[in-house]
Amino acid sequence: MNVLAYLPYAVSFWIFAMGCYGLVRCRNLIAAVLALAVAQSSTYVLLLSIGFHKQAGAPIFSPTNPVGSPAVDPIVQALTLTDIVVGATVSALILALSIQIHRRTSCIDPERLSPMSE
Amino acid sequence: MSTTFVRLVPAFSVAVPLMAAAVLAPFTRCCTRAVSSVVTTVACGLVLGMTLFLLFYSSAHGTIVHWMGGWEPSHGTAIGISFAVDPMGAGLAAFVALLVLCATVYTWIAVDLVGTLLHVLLLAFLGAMCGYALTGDLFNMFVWFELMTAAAIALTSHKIEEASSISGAINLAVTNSLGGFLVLFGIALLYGKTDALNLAQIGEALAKQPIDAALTASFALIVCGYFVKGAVAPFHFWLDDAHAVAPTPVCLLFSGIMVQLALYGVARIYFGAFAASFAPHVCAIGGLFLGVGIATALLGALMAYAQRHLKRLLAFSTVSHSGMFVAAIGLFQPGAIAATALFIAAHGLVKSALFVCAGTYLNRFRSLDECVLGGRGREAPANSAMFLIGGVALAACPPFAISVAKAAFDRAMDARGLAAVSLLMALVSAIDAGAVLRSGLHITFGIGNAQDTGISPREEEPETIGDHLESTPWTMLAVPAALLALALWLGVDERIWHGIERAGAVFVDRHSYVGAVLGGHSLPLPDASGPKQTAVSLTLNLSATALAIAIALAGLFRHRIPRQLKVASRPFAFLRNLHSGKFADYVAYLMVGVAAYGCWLVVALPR
Amino acid sequence: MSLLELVLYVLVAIVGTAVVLTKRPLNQLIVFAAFGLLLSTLFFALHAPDVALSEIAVGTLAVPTIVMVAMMKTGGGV
Amino acid sequence: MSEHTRTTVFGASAIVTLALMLYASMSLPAFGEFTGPYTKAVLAEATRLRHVDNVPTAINFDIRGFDTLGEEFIFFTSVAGVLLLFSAAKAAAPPAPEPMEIGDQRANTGAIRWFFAGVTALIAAMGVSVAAHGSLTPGGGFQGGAIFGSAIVCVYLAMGTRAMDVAGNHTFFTALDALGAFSFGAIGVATGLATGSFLGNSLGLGRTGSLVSGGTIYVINGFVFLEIASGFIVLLTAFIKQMRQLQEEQQ
Repeated sequence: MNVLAYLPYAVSFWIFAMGCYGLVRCRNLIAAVLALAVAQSSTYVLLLSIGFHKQAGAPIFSPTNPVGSPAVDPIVQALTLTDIVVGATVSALILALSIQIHRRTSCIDPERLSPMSE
Repeated sequence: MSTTFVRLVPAFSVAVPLMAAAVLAPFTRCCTRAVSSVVTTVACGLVLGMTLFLLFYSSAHGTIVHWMGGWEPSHGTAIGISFAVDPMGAGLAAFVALLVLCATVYTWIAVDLVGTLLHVLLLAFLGAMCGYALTGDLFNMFVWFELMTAAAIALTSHKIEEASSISGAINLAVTNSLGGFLVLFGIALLYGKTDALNLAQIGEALAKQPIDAALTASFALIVCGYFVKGAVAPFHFWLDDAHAVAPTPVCLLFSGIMVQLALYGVARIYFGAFAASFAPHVCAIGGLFLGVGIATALLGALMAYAQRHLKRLLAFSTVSHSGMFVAAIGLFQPGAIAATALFIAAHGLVKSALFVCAGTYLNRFRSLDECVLGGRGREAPANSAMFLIGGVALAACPPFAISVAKAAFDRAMDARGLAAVSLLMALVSAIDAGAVLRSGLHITFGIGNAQDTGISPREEEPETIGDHLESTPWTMLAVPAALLALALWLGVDERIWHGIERAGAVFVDRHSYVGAVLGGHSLPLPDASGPKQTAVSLTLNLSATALAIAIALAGLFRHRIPRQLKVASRPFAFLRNLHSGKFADYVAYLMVGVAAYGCWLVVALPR
Repeated sequence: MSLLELVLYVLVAIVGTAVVLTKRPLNQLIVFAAFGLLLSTLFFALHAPDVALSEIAVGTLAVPTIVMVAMMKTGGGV
Repeated sequence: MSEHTRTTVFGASAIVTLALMLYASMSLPAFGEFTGPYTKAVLAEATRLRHVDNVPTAINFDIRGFDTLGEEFIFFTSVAGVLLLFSAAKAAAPPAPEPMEIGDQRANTGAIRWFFAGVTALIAAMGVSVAAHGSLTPGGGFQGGAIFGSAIVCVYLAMGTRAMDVAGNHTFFTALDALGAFSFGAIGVATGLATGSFLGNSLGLGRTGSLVSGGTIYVINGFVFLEIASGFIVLLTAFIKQMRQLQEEQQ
């Protein structure tokens, strides 16, 4: 079995695990946003890697790439586009939350912030 | 009415609230509270009307299918996005609209709206939940799921005066985002195996393939991802942090329906797609669901009993009910699905009523702490009475609908030879309701010693603008009264259970689903009817109620209980330490959960 | 798999790890922007120019900007 | 849980998860071998039925346009959420002093101002172009909107915060953002009533390869551009204003 043929999937899973590791170890909410964004990029990589096809072009036709010529899967690309928007919005929301936390407590270390636990 | 128009109604019931949200958004500064409330209430009412219409129409004429953009399947391949509305989906959407309507009525007087932004977010939340309940496309489901998450994050952080509030929102954001990634991983793997996103299409493709590891992993990832939002152990940790800080109407929606929608998603995806491959191995999957369901139910009930912050207490009770739902879904059998559906509706009504009552305490007496409130409930007698009635209803006391659902659940368990699970779940219900009744009795009559947890009581800001309320406004009494009355009606009216049983039979039938979506022919609903309450389940429910009252009294008079019997309190410390409120811990638990679920499924299913 | 793709995948894995392991916030942000740029190169190589454009606009322009603002606001190492 | 225990627990379970997922991915089609009926059907139908060269655009705004409706409202919701967070903070904080022209000394020289103004215009023009050619070349309303919206950062660099108050007027751009999102939904409802299917493509499709091709795809593309561009402007100005508040507090 050609190991390289499965490398893209492995890379995607690896990035996801590293993103989660960043969340587990982070001492700064902004680092957590970046770690979450890294974890999210793993989904883009996985989707696009699954839809890729050798010997095919982009799913955008033009006189040099006429209609009907082989193309990689356009659906995963559309899904990834949606996913990128989701990622950006969640980042913006958590950053706004971090700014508010900092305003209240002058601290953005998640270790020292916990909802009053009873 | 023409069929074309009927087929458009599902899409409209998603578009209307979203458009209403967009209409309100620009007028944050200049729109008065009254105008904003009227627009939101009217939009919710419209959606409720449309979804109720869908419920009755699909019950009478079978599944309603609409292809967005007119992209019908070509040569048997689904191209566009389909909405496939069966009675179960339509009923759930109607229930969503009802609860959002209640939440909106609550915001008429209470809760700072921050201009109109709170209503904007509520409407977006409503649109997302409707889309999620009605869609027949795996990725479309994910999109609405993410819209729910985005709205939920913003709604939770509404009360930002306290750092703890934002921290609850961040825990929600991080864990639910990770859950979303897991779902997307699952979708990607499934897409790689089948090249399809339509549920019916995926099912058809899977029917032609053997089970392999990618398929199993995809199922495991989707289940884990949805269980994050569904608050199933060990993914549930965000829930109580979020509930402790969210405004009351938002708590009502989280506990009443959002958590349950995630579980509905798992069942929908299983029966729409995976059942084609996994049906012969349903016991292996059911074992997992039953195991985590029981664990979640016990954990939630014990944690609920250990709380004295009312919203946290109710949140943990939701966790424990989530466990019961998962255990019931794990039977993968029409009767159990119908029982779960009624259970979800009944629990949602009762739990929402309890949350509104708790919100009234907060607004009247500036506290959600059982000890601080002790005895003050007498000043708000109607509210306290409803809180206690809600507690009794939660214990599956007949004739409230939870008892009917529980009876059906017991029958389904009994048919599989799992009567012991019924007993266990009755115990869980009793502990849950015991916790609610304990606080209710203490608040109303001031009897007994409240839990001595060594934490100084905290004063909280009431949600109303300005000062706390001198008397309870009628909307805050009407909402829980209506909800409890509905819960009673669902239990009393014979036709309800009859209809739900038929809806359950349609829900689990993959072939009729495929026929409706890809073949374009909807079958009318089958006829089904079982006995409602048996003597055994009646006894079980009544004894659960009695046990709940006993547990409540035991909690109140624990200083009189002999020391030897107090061993039960030992596990609490350990469990409490697990709920640390730090998302880093929660991410670690999440990974443990994914590994455990994945191992179980990979080992139990053929490779 | 062509050599270009292989190299890009390996780089993405390495730089992704680097983002998480970088300690100083500002450095981390720079590595993150580089990661975005690398990802969009990979997407171009995978014949997904639409996605690559989005990733450039969002991953190296919009998100790093608001992260930078948030860093200045919270004094996170700037 | 101590940090050490947490890392250990996480590491062990992450290794198990990674191993499981790698094992699972072995039964996926090998990299570069993927093909299937859905892909083929979409590639064939998009150009034949919709006269659009850029297939992902056709999928985003037509074939799976309903996903994009949800996506636009995710964006819209989070803009509303960020505004909610920041505006509630404003109510809680003491009233800010009259905004001053501060921290922009570096940008005050004319040459630099003109330079940044030029860059702003260039980026904005690029955004519009990327969006306008969405049905022909890579890009579309979303990418163009994000690029266009990001140009507001250059306005800030060039003219300072005062100019940005005008350029990034919240009420105006929030209204545009909402208008874009609303119109997407309204198009869905209107085409639904006209053609019998929600988001049905009913306008003239145009000639494949021409700028205005694809019927409603082009209209939706425009509204998405409007929404994303103004949404990004609102987001970025909201964040930059927060930064300015910090500077004021420091003074």
